[in-house]
Amino acid sequence: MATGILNIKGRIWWIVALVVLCLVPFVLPRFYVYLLSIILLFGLFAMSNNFPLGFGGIYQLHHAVFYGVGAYGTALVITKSGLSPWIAFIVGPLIAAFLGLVMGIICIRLSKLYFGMLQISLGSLVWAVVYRWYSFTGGDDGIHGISVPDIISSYKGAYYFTLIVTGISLYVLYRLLKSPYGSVLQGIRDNPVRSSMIGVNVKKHQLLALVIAGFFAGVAGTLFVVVDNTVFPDMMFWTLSLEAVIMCLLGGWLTFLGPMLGAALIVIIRTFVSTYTLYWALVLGIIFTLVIFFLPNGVLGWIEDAVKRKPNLAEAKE
Amino acid sequence: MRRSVLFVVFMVFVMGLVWSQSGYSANTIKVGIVDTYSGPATTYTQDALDGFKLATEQINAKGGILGKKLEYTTRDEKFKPDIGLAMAKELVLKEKVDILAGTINSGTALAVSDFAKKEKMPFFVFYSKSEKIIGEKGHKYVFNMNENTEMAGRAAAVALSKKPYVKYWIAGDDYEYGHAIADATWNNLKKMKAGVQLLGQSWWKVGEADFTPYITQILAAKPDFIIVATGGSGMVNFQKAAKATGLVQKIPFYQHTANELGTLLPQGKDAPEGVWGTSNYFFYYPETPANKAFVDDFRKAFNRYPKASALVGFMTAQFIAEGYKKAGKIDNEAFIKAIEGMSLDSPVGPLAIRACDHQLELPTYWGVTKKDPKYDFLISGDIQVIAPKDYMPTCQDVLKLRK
Amino acid sequence: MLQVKSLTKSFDGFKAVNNANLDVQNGEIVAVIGPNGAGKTTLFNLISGILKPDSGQVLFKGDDITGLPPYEICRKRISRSFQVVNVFNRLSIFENTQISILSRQKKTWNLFTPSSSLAVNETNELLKNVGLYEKRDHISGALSHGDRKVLEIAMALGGNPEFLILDEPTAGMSPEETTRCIDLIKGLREKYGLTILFCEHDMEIVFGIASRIMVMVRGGTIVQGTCEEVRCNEAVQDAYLGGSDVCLM
Amino acid sequence: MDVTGVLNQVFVGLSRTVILFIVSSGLSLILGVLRIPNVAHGSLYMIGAFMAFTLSKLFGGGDMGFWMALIGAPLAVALISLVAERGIFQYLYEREHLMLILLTFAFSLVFGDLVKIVWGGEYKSVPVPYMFQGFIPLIGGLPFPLYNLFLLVCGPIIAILLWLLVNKTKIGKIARAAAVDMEMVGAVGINVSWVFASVFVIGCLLAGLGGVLVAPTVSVTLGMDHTLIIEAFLIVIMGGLGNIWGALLGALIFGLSQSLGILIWPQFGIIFPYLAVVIVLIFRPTGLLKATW
Repeated sequence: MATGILNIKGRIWWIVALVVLCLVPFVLPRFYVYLLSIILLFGLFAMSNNFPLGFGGIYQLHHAVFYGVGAYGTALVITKSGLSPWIAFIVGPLIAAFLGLVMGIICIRLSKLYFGMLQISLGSLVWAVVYRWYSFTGGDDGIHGISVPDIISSYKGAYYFTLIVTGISLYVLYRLLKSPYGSVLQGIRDNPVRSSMIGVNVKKHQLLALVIAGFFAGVAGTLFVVVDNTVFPDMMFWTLSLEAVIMCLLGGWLTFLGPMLGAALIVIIRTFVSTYTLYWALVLGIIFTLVIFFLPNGVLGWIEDAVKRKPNLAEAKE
Repeated sequence: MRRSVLFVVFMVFVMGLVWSQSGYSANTIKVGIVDTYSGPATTYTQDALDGFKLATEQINAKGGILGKKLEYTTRDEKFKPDIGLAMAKELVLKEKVDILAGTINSGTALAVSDFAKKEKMPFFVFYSKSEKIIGEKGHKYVFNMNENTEMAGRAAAVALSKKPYVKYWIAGDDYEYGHAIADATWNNLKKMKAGVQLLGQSWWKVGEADFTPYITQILAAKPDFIIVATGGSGMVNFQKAAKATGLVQKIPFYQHTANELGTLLPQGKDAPEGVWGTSNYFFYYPETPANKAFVDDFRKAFNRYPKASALVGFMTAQFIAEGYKKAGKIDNEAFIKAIEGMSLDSPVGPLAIRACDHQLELPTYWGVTKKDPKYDFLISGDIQVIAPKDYMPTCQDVLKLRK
Repeated sequence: MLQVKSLTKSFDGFKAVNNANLDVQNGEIVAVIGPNGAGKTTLFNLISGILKPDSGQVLFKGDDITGLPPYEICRKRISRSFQVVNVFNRLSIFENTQISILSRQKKTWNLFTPSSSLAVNETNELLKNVGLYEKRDHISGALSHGDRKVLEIAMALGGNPEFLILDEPTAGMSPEETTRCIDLIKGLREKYGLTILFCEHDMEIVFGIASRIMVMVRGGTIVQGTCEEVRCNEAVQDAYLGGSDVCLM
Repeated sequence: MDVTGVLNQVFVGLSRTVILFIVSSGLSLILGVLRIPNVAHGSLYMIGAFMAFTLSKLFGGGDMGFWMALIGAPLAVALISLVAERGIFQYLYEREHLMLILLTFAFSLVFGDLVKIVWGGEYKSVPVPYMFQGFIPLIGGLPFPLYNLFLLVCGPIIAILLWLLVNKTKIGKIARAAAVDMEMVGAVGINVSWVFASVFVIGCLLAGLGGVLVAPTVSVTLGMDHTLIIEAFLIVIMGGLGNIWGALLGALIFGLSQSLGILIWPQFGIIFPYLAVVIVLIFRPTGLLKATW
């Protein structure tokens, strides 16, 4: 677990990090501000994937569907209805959460790889519908030039909006993980049979995790609309889902902030390696292989192991 | 310990990446090209790039533009709009390119176009064929350097309206491009020739490998002619199936770019004869000195024949160079003003960029595939030139879409 | 308190539990014995709801609990431990036990109060009672086998059960650990007033603490009775000793 | 659509089934015995197709070229997989499934770019061998390509060979035993590591074989791995993990629902196979046939 927001020492670090992130747009050129927005929203996407994956032990293998549906929800409300974009920003994630519930109800009966595969089939159905419903979703071209409120349409505005929303989302996710519900969820990850034997309705708890994950993926999708003003069906293709899983594993799927780090690494490597070579996928592949081989718990997981932090239960003392 | 070392090396590598700056000198005009350089699209994108490269070398050999050298840098977006858009942003914001170009992917083209509009950055679209680029989503900063679906469809309709066929069937790849091409062809044909009827349609998913079921369905319906709206690798796949099932001998059909080198070259001598197609460029037609010179230069540089997209890349670089020269300074607004309505000599004769909608006015060649002893692949025979004025939508029509 | 009536469960045609009957009175310690593969663990899984029986009935305090899901059964204050250690490996001892208590307190749907402020005293007290308090912050996956077995019992107790099922509580323990564990079980029983159903291979333990014994062979109940009754029962001797005429032990 | 049309569609669905079956049976074998969800399986299929292009060109492009490709390309793919298995996978059998998915996905990225480096980005076309060019009239006189007929013959042959391999050979028996209890097999003195290597190589060889067989009917491109691998996984899951007959059944359902779905609702024909998987998994959560794990 990352340093807690709930104890004072941890809180200081969080505040320092937040202040630094707030000052970034005044120091760095526009491109890095944009890049940071992308990293933050991908990080949120990966962390929402990791909520059921790393903390719930659910094989959430097609998370991109919720991300894409959230983004499309927001985009469609903005472009097709006369409603305020601010309402769209809430509607998008809610649609994603609802989809999380529906797909969850269908998939939750299965476990592990079977769950993941059923989710992929269902997700592919959603993708296929979006991909061909030209009149409504714009088909494979997607929807472009989505207008967002002026205050968040500049790079800085979009960045601050992303930062604030991501910050709040992370705080909520963190509180969730530290709550009794979060503890139980981690118990389920480690041992579902045991969990049910201490009186936990395993499936219902997992279902809630899927809804929460769907919601925050939807939030990340909405942020993408704010930052890049476009949506397209690739956003819910299964390769993006695998990328999200990779972000989790690369950063450390048993740590809270690991997926954020994984997202940052992938975005950075992709952006900067591609300026040198067209073969950036090759470089990414080799890096993944090395990480799996030498850092099986991911980069952040490895750092935590290296620092040899005992589980911090000082907080638990009343 | 080994892990710590690896970890440190890894982090240093990542940090190094972030702080690296590729060489940027004030004395160049830099073009940022985002395109797909992996997957089936490469057949077209590589030629566009090489055409651009050839023109760049020629321009620089003649002293560059306003004393500056023309330079370009490429990014492989792997046919993913989000990556493509991020790369375009990187090119403009970090690499500080002066002009954006590229992409065969309509999704990326539209996304980048929207970004270019915001940044007031000229963007030359190479080879994506969505009519939205200069139509519905058109704006001051985007230029379309190849035909779009509406144009291709109209050109085909012009040619088909002179043929005796009445009963048509439409089939194609079920994605935006396929539907757009089919709709454009059919809607225009209906207007140009009364009495044509549509017996039915079949659509298959993009990347479909096996066309036999559809072909049998079509054969059973017995149409006079089939409009086949395939793109990318679907072109070759369908031609193979048409040959294997004998469709090509039974019912004539048309595919946009069916007679183009990109479609015919990979099939070698096995491609079916008798397929109707439209294309905007052949290396063997027109047989003018300008075309011959271009083909020779291209072959010398890259050891292969140029495809239609090579012309696009080649002319884009020319327009960029001449645009700046005419503007007399490196300024986006002046550049756009200069290039609007500009006409340049090209391998296929003079080509102009229409001022109203920024569409390059290309001639279209209608023809049918046939074998030729000179080449070990099929070429287009019976070439019929359809001039821009005969098939391009009017400025009025296009600008109406922008409302 | 607990009655099992002609319970049957088969896997792919193999009858793992075949017409098993069992009766446990309030406050008793009942042992289930039988050779390997007799279906003891399957019986426990059926009672605790992990498996659904093909036929038969399980009654708890007169209520029919047959085929209820495990979490419902647990809420009726039946807890169990497992033969193969079954704890939350990535969490600490404290967290393992706390989750169990939180679940009993129906706080698992509490989404925002930090766990660290809930049920801390109860958890600490329980850990003191089972002797794991000093190791409360250790990650349970890294504990010794004996400690994990004890942790299992602590987690079972976290549900504040009236009825405790222990599946080979001392399996794999060293002799000293075993002694400690038996003392612990006896102590806990008195402290919490538990009724206990357990199975065990070590006959010394069985005859040492069980008030009554049920013998299973090939999925079925041969006999249930006091230690003396079982000891000299012919069928039991057949099953265990190949028909020699000596009483067990 | 009349009866002949439906029948025709069925035949076509069957030839697609053959390719799907060959590839997914290899995937299933690896999943069943080694427990590796091999995402790179699709890449090997792609490499097989590209190899077929090179080999058939090398041997003159005619019948000879095709047969040489049919033998040579799968062997080349097998060699690549042997190197990968001995070099990397053999150290990772104990890892979490997720890790293996990630690792094999990393491999698919690497393979994708390597193919691009070796063969370039353009698409390639493998000619149909002369002896299978042309078509035969089916019921109702509708044409059916000879090559598809050849595929229909290949399918059962490969299924039978696989069945013999798994059930009648020593290595098959050991592999099946290892799938159930690896330690036990190791304990009786069998070199499990090499058994695993062989199974892995055989599985990958099937991927390569699928690639060669499909090559003449499509254009060989980068990215052909992406569409296939997800279908193969769904087939394996639908049929029952590790079960060869399950793979056959799954491929049948997938192939037929695809070609028959087009008849029912042409515009959304694409969704029928996925729908079939969803329905199967809702009613048979662990697949149609008995999974090995």
